[in-house]
Amino acid sequence: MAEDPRNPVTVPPGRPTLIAPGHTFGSVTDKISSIVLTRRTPLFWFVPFLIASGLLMVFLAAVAYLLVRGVGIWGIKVPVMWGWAITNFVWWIGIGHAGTLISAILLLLRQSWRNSINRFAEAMTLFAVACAGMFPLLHLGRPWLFYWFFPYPNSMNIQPQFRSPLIWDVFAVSTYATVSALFWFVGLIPDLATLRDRARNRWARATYGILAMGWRGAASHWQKYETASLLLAGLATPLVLSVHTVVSFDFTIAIVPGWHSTIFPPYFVAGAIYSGFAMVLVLAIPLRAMYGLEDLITMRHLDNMAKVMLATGEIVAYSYVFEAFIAWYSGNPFEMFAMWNRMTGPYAPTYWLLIFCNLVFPQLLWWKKIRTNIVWLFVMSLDVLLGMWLERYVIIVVSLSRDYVPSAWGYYWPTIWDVATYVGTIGLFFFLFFLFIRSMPMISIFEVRTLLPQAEVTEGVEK
Amino acid sequence: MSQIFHPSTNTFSRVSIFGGLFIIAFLVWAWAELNESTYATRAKVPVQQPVPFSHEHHVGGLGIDCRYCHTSVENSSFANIPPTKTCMNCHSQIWNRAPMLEPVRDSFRTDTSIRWIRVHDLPDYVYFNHSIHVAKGVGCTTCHGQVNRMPLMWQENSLQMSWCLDCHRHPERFVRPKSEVFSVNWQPPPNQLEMGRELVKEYKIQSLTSCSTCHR
Amino acid sequence: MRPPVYGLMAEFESPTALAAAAREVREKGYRRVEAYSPFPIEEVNEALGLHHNRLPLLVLCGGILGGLTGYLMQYYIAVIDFPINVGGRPLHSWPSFIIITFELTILFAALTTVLGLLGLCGLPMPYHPVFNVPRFVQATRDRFFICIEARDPLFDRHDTAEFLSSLHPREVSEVAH
Amino acid sequence: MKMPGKPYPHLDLAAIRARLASSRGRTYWRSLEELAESDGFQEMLEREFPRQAAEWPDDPAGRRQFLKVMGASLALAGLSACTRQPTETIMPYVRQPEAVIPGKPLFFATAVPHTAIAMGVLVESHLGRPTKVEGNPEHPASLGATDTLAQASVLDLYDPDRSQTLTYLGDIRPWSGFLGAAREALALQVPKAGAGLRFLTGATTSPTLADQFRTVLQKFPAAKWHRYEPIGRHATLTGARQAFGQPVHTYYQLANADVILSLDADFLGSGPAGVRYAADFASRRRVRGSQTAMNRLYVVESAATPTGAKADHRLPLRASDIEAFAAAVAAGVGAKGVDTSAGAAMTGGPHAKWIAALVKDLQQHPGASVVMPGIHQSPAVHVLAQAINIALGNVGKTVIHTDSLDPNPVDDFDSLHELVSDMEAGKVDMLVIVGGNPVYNAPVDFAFAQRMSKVKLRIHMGLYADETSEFCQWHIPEAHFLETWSDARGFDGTATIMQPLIMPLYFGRSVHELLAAFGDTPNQTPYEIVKGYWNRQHPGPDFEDWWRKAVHDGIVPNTALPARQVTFKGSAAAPAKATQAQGFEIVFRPDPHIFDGRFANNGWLQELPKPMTTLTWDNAAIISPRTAERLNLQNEDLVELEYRERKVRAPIWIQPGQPDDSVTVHLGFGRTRAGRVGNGVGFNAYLLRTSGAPFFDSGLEIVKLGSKFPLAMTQNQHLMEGRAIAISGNIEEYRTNPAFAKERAEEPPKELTLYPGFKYDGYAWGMAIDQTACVGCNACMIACQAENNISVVGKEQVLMRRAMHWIRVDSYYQGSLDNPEVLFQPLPCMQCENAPCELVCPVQATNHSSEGLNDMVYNRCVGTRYCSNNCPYKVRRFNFFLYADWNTPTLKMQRNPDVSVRSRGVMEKCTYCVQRINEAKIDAEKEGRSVRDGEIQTACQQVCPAQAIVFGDINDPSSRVSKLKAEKLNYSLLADLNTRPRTTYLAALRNPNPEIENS
Repeated sequence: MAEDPRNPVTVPPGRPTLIAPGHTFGSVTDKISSIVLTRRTPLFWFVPFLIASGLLMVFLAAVAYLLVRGVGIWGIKVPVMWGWAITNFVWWIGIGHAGTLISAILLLLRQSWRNSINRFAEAMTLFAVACAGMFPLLHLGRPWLFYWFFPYPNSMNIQPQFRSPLIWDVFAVSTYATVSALFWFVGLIPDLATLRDRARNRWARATYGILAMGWRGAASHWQKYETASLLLAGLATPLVLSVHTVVSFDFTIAIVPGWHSTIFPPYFVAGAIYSGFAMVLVLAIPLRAMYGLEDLITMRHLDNMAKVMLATGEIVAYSYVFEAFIAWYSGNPFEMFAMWNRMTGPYAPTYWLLIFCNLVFPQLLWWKKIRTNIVWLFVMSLDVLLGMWLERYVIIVVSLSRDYVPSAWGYYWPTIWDVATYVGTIGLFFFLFFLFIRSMPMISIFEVRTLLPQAEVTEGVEK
Repeated sequence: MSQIFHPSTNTFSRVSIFGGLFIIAFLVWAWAELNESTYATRAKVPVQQPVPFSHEHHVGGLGIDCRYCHTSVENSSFANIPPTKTCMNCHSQIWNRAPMLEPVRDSFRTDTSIRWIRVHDLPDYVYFNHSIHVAKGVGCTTCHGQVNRMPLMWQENSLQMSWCLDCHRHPERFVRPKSEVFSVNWQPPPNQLEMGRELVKEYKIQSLTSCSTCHR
Repeated sequence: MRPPVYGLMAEFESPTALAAAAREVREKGYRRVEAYSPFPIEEVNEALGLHHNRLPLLVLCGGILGGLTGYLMQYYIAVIDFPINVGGRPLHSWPSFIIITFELTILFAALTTVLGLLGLCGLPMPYHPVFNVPRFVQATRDRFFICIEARDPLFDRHDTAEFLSSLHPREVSEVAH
Repeated sequence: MKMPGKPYPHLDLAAIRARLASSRGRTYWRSLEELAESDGFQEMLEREFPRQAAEWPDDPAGRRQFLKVMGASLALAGLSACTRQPTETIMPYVRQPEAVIPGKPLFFATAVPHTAIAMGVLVESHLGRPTKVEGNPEHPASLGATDTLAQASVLDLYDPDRSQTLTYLGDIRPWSGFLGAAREALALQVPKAGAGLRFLTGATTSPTLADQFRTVLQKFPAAKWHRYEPIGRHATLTGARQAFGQPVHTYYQLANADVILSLDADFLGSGPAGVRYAADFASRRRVRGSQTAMNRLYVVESAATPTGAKADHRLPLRASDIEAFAAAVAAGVGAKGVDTSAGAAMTGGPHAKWIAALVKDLQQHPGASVVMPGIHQSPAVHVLAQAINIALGNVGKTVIHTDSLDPNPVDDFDSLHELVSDMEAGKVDMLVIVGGNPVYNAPVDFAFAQRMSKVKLRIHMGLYADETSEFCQWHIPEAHFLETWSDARGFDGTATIMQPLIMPLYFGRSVHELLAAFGDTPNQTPYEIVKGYWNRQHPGPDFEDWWRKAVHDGIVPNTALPARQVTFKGSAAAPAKATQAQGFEIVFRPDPHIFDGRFANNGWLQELPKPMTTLTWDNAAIISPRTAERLNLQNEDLVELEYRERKVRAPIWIQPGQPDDSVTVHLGFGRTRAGRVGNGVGFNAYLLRTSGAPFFDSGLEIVKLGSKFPLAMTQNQHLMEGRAIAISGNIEEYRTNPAFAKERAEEPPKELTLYPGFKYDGYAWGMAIDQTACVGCNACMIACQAENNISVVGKEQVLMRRAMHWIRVDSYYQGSLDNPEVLFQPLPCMQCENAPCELVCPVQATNHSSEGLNDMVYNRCVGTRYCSNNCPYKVRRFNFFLYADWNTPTLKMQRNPDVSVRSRGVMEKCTYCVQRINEAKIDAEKEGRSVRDGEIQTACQQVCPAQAIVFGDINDPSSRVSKLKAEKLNYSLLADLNTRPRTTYLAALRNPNPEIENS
């Protein structure tokens, strides 16, 4: 494009290169929107999408059978009444933390590097929460009565019991889902407008047009828009911290040894962010390769995310150590036994694998070499995801399997249906995610524009 | 570029956003209404019986006491549906040829029960006991309505939990002197509340709202 | 009486140019002016004198409303509507009620934010005269526009056009209704 | 000691196949075609993913289930469709019986015959449907309590698998058809005075039946009446004959006994007099306040039994060594007229001190001690026991001799052997088998089935078309004892006239009718027969009143047999041969629940955990830990038991307290024609049982097969891990510090709370459980099941730890692995005042009643199962599938109409039988009084022989429960959690002999 002599493109010294040099407003816009507006879908999109759809079918089958027969098809039993279902719930919810965290907290902290990852991170959040939300419903003995969780005037004159953490969950998770969705959509509006204006096909234009709600980038709108984003960020920040706190209450409120612990809330939140960033990396690394987005999602982004993982990982590690210490220090025989049982009981292998995944292996992240090595990072992220799943499994199953009255001790083992339901939600997750990257800009175009050096107004405002 | 949308879409889009809220609100309201409706509760709907027995005639007209047929109302949870024998006590003498009563005679002859349709049908997980209510001064008509005005029997009230609770929470609003329990024409006096409060004391009526009072 | 055109629009190629233009338009005394850009530009806002807005106040009210709703609902249900002895806990177990109070505060506030944003911006508005300008599609890509509306008292179809072209725009065009 | 639980991870395809193949479980509740369907389904499953086997309750009734769910979801979609109920009809009486008040149950007195010995009971009847059996307080064998078999009998009545038609070679025939055939056959017998006619019955005490036989045998003098009980009183009888020269019947008055020695006798809660014995035994162990006197129980036994568990001193001995032990004791107490030489082995052996102390103790309590021989022991032991009792002067005081209950008793094995040889010799033309199942349970060496085939006309009458009827031309469905008139004698001779509660459901005939067919009045009804007999006993004008009273009371006045003086003749028995231990010893025992196999099709009994092992749905080869180590065997290892060239395959169960080198197998399993529940459950130990050694013998070989066979236990962990769960102590401990239990339980003070507690004015229900009294008989579990419509779930589900019993009896071991001290702890819902379960229920489905009950509202429950997770006692049960049977009509008839039948996905639990509480409260209110103490009995309390469970109003200081809770021994389970349980425990006390303790 023809350069205006009045404002030459100059990179001010010291400005971080979050975007590879050489990009212009036009080029980033075209690059990102072309992923959506391109005529033919690339093969590397179809293959994973089909696999995900297959898993989704597995999920539907598992759920159908669950509804027909009852939760007995799972491995749950007295005393382990919660098995994989709740484990998966907590795991997914945890993953669902990264998105909002990136877009909200990093926004407040003015971390401009977030601009090129927040969009798909938020989408990831939404889909993770969607998967998570399934489990509390599916694990009910009579799922068709789920609406009794909500207060509404009814002919029985009976309402929910607000002392139960499960009710807190209902409110926390639904609020979180709603707010994340709003945040995500508000963020999308300007880009939807871009797509509307770039789309050739008239249906596409109409659709994006409706969704864009007539956004035209007016300065007065931009000003309110930025206020709104800040407000949403401000609201989402305490929310994102509260969600996993509330989820941890499911355990801390109970008197089960191994559950009843005050360290859980912070430790759960840290763990959530830990796994959340791991999932973002798991998605980002292949994406940037497939769509050649290395110049938008740079090594620096990956490095930063790895650092966040490392930090949260250390918090989690600290919690593990202190959990054990307090169990010993409390002198409560049941607590001591619960911890000892984790380490040496029938489920000990799970516990030690968890320690390796979450505590030992990630220490490699201290080395920049590892942090900046795509392969290592990817493996590391998968490892953390596994570790965080194991953590919930250990907390739930191992604690329940041996609690107060020894005569009632019993050991849980998953059935094929537990596995199918879990794998199924992974399918659902990627199914939704691939639909998203095909139909929506996976990187926030307008926010990336602001990262370009040209975005600076170079002449003083005062005359 | 050319406009994608006609100017009218502005109005449409705004209306639809708020319209959505109204539609949801409407659905919720409809659901609530339906649950309380006589369709769901079957209240006020006369029930066709194999024999068109008229409480209006027998209770209102002839003034037969409730307990003549509903024998166990004072000492059992179940008020009892009279055996055919009870009908035949009279109808072997009067109307003993009425075609309308053929099912009764047939039942008596062949020793097979008449299949009455249940009018007041509580869910199986609800355990209601007639005798204690009667003993504590809850009149028949309080729940069953003025049967002496019912040519065919119908369910007077919704029989929903909220309805039960109304009385279990505020018995004083409904109790009557024990002497009046079986009188079908009894109407609450203007001083029902204060009388009620005294009866509650006198009859030691507890306001039982524990779940296991009715659910086991 | 409806003016023949919606306004006049000038197109620029850089945020700096737009900011400068905005300033001059204001200095000239135009008030019914709107700038369009593919991303937010603080300088333009200042130039156009856009400072505070009522959104935060709305959100505060929404939040307070949500909080009250949450707590009072729980109090009413647990203490007044059907007081039930649950595990020997007091009917008014305020510590347990805090969580939902908090969640509803956030929920209401967030909803107010978004609805407020739409309301204040007058969105959704899929149809708008500026879309009549063929090159306006670039406003969501890499072009910067400034539009003086016909409703402006100083607006004159000819003079205003002259003035705009004096700002070295890429092009000046009329915006039909 | 570690009770090996399920190995983890537990993945064993072979075992699962075996498991799938082995058990039918809940198919019980389904129709046959579904059963077939289910088999197909299971095989499919097994092929697809064997790991999953456990998670099928057995029979996915695919389509119906699916429709059900569609229904559910449609109901959801279709708005209020879920609130509208289907139309119901009411069918009133045509002529209403006077006694009947719809909605109020009636109780009728009758008796449960246990191997023909009566236990008086009152049966609850709702509009003509018997639903529940309770004890008859007037009856000496019951005193108001009952046992597992009596409780389960009502399910037998409604069992849809009972035989329902009279058949000849499989074709349905009318009763008259049978009568005709019988007449023809008898006509041929008349000339030879019935020389070819044989009757085979079980044991009987029925005066009427005996009388009928008398007449029949008068008509056919050459005919013979044989009797066979696989678990009969063979040893008792033979012993008595040897000792006294006549079939003296012996029973014991434990209420007068200070010292009791059991020689392999499992007398607590099992056997015809078990309930009474348990009551008397417990009555002497109630330590209250300063009343610290206790009886002392020594048990020498060849298998781990509840009686052994209650013993103050227990000595596990191989069954064959017990004779020597008895001889040693006899020698010690100077018993006359018996050869005690065999005792030398013992007195010289490792137990010398033990025996010495025991003998001393016995001698210190002359006339106040009892020595009880087990019915599984050799006649010689019985002779010795009699001699010892005589030597101790117990006869007439604690040991009562009477005439035999059976007018002319015969020895089971002799009698059956005679029949068999007659059949072999072709002397039998016509064999009438009444009630028994000899083809299944006769000693193998008799080869009964094959020899019976030599009989021309074979007639079998029984509750089920079983293994025996398969080999008979005629099968006649027998009427259940709740369906017909009869009579029987109790353990002390007290006669009861048994009245029917309901018309025969399946056109069953009574044994009296059958015998009448052989007499001159073939068409008499059982009523006429029984009443006729008693009329002859009590002629006179007042008979009608006498009869009404006798029937009403369930007791025929002064029919108890008078005590007799008998002179001891000394034993003709050869001295016990020194047991040369070649191979292992095999011990045959009746199953604690399905007995000799006759109750194999009873789901309640099959799923009822056996005492000690908590095994369900199977029998096992039970061995001691040491033996297991030596043979390198694990629990659930499949082995082959070889004994006298006969082999069976059995899974191993390692039982602490089992004597070494001795294998206990329970009889009654491995049925092939029991019904859908009982078929193919467990292995058939009768295949090893010979007439030569009906109860034990040595010479058993064990061959490990290498594969596993899963056993469904309800308790995997019998160690308390040093926690104060079931607290126990010695009487000395109590005397020095009565509050030792409270101190261990660490109850936090009531003030220790931020919030004011709830006030419970009015009633406050509570329960106290005396662990000293509890004999671990599990009767409470099955009584609860009957009262509260609790479902049977089947073996797979029990393996998944999904058994539904609301109350369970935990057993904990402490001490040595070889002879541990065992504690029983009945565990119902604790009804905590600060209930953790309620706090976490999101929908208020469980919360507190104004009287402190932890209510469970099934219809509100959505099934989050959070409450169960948060219950420290794990007393909540969940309907993982649709466990309750919504199809089989007869099973619906059994249900208690006062308790909801739970559906799928719903949590359920004990609520102190709230239906009984409400009933009593309503009655009291109507009479303008408050509920009397003892007016409300929970099902578990009512059934308990030892009266270990007491329920009542803890706000009433004078109530029994308040008094118990005031005892120093009283403590709360896991009190330190501050859940404030309404159910509390009295610590278990033992009264050991210091001389043995200190040695």
